Amino acid sequence: MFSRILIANRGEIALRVIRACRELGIETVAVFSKADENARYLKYADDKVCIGPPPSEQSYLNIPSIISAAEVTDVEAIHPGYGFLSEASHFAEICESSNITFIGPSSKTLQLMGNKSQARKVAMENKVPVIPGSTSTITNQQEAVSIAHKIGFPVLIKASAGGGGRGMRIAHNDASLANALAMAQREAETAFKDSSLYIEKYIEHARHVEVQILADQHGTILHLGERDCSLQRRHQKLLEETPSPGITPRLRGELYTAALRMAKAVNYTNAGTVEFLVDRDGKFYFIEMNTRLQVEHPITEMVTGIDLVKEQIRIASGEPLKYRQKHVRFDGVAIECRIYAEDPDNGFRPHPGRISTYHVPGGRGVRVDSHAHQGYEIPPFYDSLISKLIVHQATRQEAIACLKGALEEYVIEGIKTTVPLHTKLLNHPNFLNADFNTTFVEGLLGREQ
Amino acid sequence: MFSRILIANRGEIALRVIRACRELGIETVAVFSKADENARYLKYADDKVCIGPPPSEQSYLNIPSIISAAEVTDVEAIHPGYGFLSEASHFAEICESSNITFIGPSSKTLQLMGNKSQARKVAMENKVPVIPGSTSTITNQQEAVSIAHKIGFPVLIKASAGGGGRGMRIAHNDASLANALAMAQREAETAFKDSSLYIEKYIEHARHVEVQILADQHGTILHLGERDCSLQRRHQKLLEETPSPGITPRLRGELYTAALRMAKAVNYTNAGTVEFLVDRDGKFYFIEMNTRLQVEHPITEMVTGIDLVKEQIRIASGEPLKYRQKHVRFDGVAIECRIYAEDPDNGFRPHPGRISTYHVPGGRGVRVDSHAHQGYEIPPFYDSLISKLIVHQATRQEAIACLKGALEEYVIEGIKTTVPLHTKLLNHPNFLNADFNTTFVEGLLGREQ
Amino acid sequence: MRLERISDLSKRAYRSMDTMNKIKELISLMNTNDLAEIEVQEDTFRIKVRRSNGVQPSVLPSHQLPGAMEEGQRLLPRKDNFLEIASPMVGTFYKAPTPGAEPFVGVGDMVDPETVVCVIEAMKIINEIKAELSGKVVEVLVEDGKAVEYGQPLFRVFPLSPEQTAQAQQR
Amino acid sequence: MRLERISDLSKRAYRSMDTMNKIKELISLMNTNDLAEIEVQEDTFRIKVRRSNGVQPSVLPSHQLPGAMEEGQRLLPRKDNFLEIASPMVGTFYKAPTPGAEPFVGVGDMVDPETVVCVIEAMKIINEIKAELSGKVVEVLVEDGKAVEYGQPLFRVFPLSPEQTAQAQQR
Repeated sequence: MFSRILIANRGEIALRVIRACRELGIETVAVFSKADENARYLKYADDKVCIGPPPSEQSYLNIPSIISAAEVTDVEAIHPGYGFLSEASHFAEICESSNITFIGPSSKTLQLMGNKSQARKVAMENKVPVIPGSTSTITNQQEAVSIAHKIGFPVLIKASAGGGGRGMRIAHNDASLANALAMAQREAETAFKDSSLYIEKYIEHARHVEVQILADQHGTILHLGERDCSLQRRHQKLLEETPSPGITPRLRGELYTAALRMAKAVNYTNAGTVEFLVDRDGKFYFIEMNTRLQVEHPITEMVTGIDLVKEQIRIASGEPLKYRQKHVRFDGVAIECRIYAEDPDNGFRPHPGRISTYHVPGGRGVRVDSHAHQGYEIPPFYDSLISKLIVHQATRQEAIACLKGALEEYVIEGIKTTVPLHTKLLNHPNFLNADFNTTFVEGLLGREQ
Repeated sequence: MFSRILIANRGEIALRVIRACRELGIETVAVFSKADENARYLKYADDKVCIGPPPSEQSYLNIPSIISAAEVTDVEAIHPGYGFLSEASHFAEICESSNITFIGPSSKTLQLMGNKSQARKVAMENKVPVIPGSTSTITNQQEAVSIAHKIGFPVLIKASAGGGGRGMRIAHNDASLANALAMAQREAETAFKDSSLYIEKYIEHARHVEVQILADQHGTILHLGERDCSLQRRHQKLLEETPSPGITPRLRGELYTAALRMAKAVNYTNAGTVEFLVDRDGKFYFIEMNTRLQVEHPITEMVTGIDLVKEQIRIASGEPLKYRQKHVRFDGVAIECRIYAEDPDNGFRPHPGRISTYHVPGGRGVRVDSHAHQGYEIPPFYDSLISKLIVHQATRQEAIACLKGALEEYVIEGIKTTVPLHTKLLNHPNFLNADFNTTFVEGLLGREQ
Repeated sequence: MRLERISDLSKRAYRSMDTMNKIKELISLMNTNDLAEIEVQEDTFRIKVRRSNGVQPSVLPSHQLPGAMEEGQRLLPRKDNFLEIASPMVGTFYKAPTPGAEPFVGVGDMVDPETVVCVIEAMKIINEIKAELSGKVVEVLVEDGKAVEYGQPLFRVFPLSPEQTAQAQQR
Repeated sequence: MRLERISDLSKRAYRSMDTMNKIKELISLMNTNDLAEIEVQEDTFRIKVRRSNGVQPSVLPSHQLPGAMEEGQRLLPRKDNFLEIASPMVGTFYKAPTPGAEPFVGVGDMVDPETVVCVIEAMKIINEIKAELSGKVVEVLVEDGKAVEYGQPLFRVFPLSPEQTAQAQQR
């Protein structure tokens, strides 16, 4: 086991990893940008290193700085959290060549699954259904039109290197297709410096259901159940729950099998997530594999009792998993609300500022993962996520009631947050009846305007 | 199931019951004294009724006022919490005659187990070991001396109606016995209006281990494991953990069997706790049965996943338990710290006042049951418990590390608390080695003075 | 806002309306500018105005112990020069001894400390509630048959001396 | 910011105002200057104005955005009239090009913007760090071979103009 780990991240996930290491008796080194230098969670790390100015490119994405910090603080491993460098294969490669363990899959796996059209090829080779569309990147508009006509409108144009909704466009006819291609290409070039695109059928009324994978370096690959992440806004998840309230036990089993097949095909190690779209008829399609810890990992922890961050660390250190698939139990229902510092009255623009009052809810079945506190100044440079409120109860009904109560008890003053939106979702009949898909939130917000 | 429940208690346990009811879809009525009228948790109840002035005798112990509040708010049941009227058989009797369900055992059971020497008789009749001593109350000093000589010094004098250490005295010889009898009698008369005493062998170097019982009205009686509550100060528990780190699996089984035998003998229903002393040789002795929810119930909830308050309510409404003994699983280790508003530098006197800053820890495996918040004024009239910090982890080592970290993250300013004492306990080698007994805390504090 | 003290005013200045207007202006300034204290001294003339409570209630709630009613003290503090008769118990309020009967008291009635003003039913027992003060009932605050809690105001009473009350009762 | 005294007001103009106007002026000053309290005493005339905001700063930490270093701006603000040369990267600080060699600079040495003051090893690469300012080194703040973080002060320098520095270097 490692004795000292560097955490190449910030905010709630940095604190999450610090806590896990503390429980395992592992020392932590927290890196931080100048914008985070007064963040309270830094004092819970054993050591801390300033790695650059506020912009991410010069700090949390600054590979030489982070590697250098790892070398001067003499750590054995780096936990990348999620976002930032967590899926950067070149970063993992540099770690590997510097004899620092990257806590995640190998750089080869990161590279393979990081390219969406390659990942799609892996799926097809392993009989995992994919969304009908181009088998490789599109070279010109004629090809796009011909594919669109073959698979039928509406179609979705995506960046090969994409993520977070960037470089993504829907087209309903030839005219909008031409426009969408141009827009997506420009966005992809800007965001990823890779303008290659692919095209696929746009699945309407779909749920987003993902399967958590955990695999050690000794050939054991397990799934830890699924998460339903259909409630999104601008391709960003707002509320996740497990188990998915909208799929049959049979479909659930098929998703698990498909996810395990994908993970085995690429000799996956560490924690990863296979994402699927599920349409109204219960047909499912592979979207992508996230080769890292997910923001919403706590709901899986709640129902399985397994600490995913600790398992990531154990696996990276070479330890075998201590249990097999049959030992993994799923108890009850867990739901997470991602609370963002955003202004719901202003197009959900990030609303950084100073938290003047902060009181978190508590009690049985309530977990809060948050680095915020009274007096905390939310820097304007990063993601606006300030808290994850997670509940775990025996039934979905109890979990929803618990979450509503916890949101009522939560006091966050001085900034605007998505709490009112979460409360609205939790009271909506479609949510209560588990009758929703990935367009539900935006439809709800659109109707109000 | 009930649709509306009155909570005849205050503070964290009132909030605990409100939350459980909210999750079950049951409306709550909170009663409060004038001293609590601004308490924040009251607004989470569906209705609230002021039942009297600050002194407990005129409010939380004021039976006519509480029953009247139950009648005017038209509730079907009363949850008594712990302390106050939770073990008052006459209160349960009045509830029964008023057609209001008392959420707890029957008034008959309360009366039987509330009398310590009667409870002792039940134990002996059911082959549950009791501490050698008088079989009934002592009538005169000669009798006390003769018993003391028979069982051997040191001996413990206890009030039949006792609790919380009142009316309790240790005697090491004839002279101190005479004095102890007089003192205990006076205390018992003052505290319980019942001066009857009994005498028993004082068990040295004992652990306090208690077994949680859950029994429905249909004959199902289960145990939910044990709790080690040896860390006490002035007979008040400070830190509890489950499983007990100081007993063998064989002894554990014997304690479960004995506790179940006691519960069956009195046709026990609802939640209850059978308390034992365990001496250095692994011999155990029945002390008493607590016929109510315990303060430390959350640690049992964490390892079993069972919500004790919800089960209490379901059982009282007549529902059968949905599982049997073999379905009850025990996962990992849970520890609770009871955080009191007390001044450690001043003999741990209650230190009421206004909380100027309040920040609770969070993350995986951390639960906080507390009614406190920033700006909360702790009234001087009641128990000084302000928070229960509970952790749940796979191993004792992880649980201790998690608890230490959570105590470090906990911010309570404006009042003095027992947090420093808890931190000291958690770092003590005797605690880490699970080598402690009921005199450990006082010995530790005594040595420092 | 509560003025705690306006002291050391010269008698001459005190009588002058001009000074009172100054004080009013000071208070108005305090309100519009959120001030805690103003102190002015000119020769023999000094004014000090201080706000009694400088804590923002929204950020820092509940900074005072709830004012506890002492046992037997059921008369709530004056509000607008009236006294209130508060309920000494939880129960159901009835304004008359039996349904349909004449109410014990109504608006305009004179009460003395021994006057029964209502009954409160608690645990099937009818408790007669006495006024415990002297004066004229100006408002009945609770509807017949409604639940009341401990300390809840039941009647608003204009206070009169026992003598005045007795005189009025005889009239 | 908290002003203890009002120095900007011309005393004559101030004296000519009547009392209420003075107070209004004071409040306006408090508002625009975010003051908590003003106290004025002139001969027999005294005014004291205090704001009601009673929130303790200790309760509310970290109310300012951390001062971000702009890109390329490595010179930390003056402390005691000195400038500091800050590390532009994370790595290991070496005062000399090779172990045992003469240090790049020492206390008393003159540096100009192009002077190499140390090297920082990061990811096995030796980075030469230039002073980027002119002056006289008064303190070396980091020991040879120690880890430094981004923004950490490395040298304290007494600032001199380029001309002064050049002169001193020639001497």
